[in-house]
Amino acid sequence: MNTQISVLLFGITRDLTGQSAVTLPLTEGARVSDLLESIHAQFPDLARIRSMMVAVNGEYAEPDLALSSSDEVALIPPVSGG
Amino acid sequence: MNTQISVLLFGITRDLTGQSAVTLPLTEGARVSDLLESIHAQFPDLARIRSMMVAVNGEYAEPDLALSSSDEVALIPPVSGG
Amino acid sequence: MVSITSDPIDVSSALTLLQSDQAGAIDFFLGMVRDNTQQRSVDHLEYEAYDRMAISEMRKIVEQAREQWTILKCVVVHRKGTLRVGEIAVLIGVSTPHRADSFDACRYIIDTIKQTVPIWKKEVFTDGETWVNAHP
Amino acid sequence: MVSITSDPIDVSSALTLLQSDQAGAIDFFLGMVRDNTQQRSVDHLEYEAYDRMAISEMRKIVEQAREQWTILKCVVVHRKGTLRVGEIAVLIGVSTPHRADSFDACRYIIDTIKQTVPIWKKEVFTDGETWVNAHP
Repeated sequence: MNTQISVLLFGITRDLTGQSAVTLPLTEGARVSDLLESIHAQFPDLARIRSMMVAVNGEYAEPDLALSSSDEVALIPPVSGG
Repeated sequence: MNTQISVLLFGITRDLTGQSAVTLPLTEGARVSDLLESIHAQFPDLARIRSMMVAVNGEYAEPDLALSSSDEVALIPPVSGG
Repeated sequence: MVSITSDPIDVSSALTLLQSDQAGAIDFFLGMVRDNTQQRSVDHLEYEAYDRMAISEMRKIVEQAREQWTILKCVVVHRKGTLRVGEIAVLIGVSTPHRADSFDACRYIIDTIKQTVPIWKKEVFTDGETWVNAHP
Repeated sequence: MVSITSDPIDVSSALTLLQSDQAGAIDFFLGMVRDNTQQRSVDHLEYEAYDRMAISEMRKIVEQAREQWTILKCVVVHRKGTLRVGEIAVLIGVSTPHRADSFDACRYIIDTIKQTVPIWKKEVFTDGETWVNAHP
């Protein structure tokens, strides 16, 4: 069964996509690395950003973390606060 | 010819002497070390203070600096500002 | 106390929050918007935050600081939105019994904020704009 | 700007003096009167200064800091007279283009003030009093 997952976009990722969130299909058992791959396929410009991180439910996530459609997922491009 | 020199006292030196300045005789060619010696003779309690410094005209002075009666001299007990 | 605000940051209110009868030292760090970066003239900055996560990451940093130094009170306020030259972008305030701890903790907090907290700064120049650290 | 005052020290006025369009960082150190020292309960402090020399020594320290770090503006204010618990005894503020300089310069200035500036602090306890560092 295919579900969907929504991904929040900030900063340069929002500017490059023109959207503050994108919705992507989520296959059963998909991991963070799979999600990044399908985002890069849909928005090749994002693949050019060095050291992109992913947050799941407000915490930095490792590439092998499994996702569920109820997760709050965000792309975290290099931060520059302060 | 003997003249006099006035010495400003602060903090613990003022408390121990009960005065904010003392006047001492100044012999021709007297140096900072001579002045300290005569102060200690007059106020033996002051000799108990570790690392007493002397300022002449608002600058820390070496023991061998020669004094003149027009100098502004001050005893500088260990500082504790900040 | 950790917060993100769209309003100007007020140092006096932060000082009130840091007061403690046991405090012998307070260190404040203010990150300011300056008028140039790498010789380019800055018109203004745009700060954007993933608020929920930024708050939680800043709280973690304060906890890490509390494990390393004796801290009485700590205030972290980060601004977001449009900031003009001369405005305060971030304030870190730390009160401690002894002064070395206040400097060390304050410095640790700002250094770590710049590495891990999901807040992004866009420099808007008179002739273009850049997302700092991220522009491809 | 270096000064000695009998009035309460105001952080907001100091901030105004430190403002500069080139400033990316401001560090403030506040030395506070705390309610105890070595387990003895402090009622109040008495600060006394050799004003003329204290100002000149503080100016030297600021000059030494300016030789070591890139400083835009610097404020040093030391209080004298009777201070109650929670009051500010000394304020050091430094604005710099980059943050490391603001911390390093501020810390150098307070550390050196404590070593060389002719200002004396008497701690008045509920059961006695001591000139700090100097009591025989």
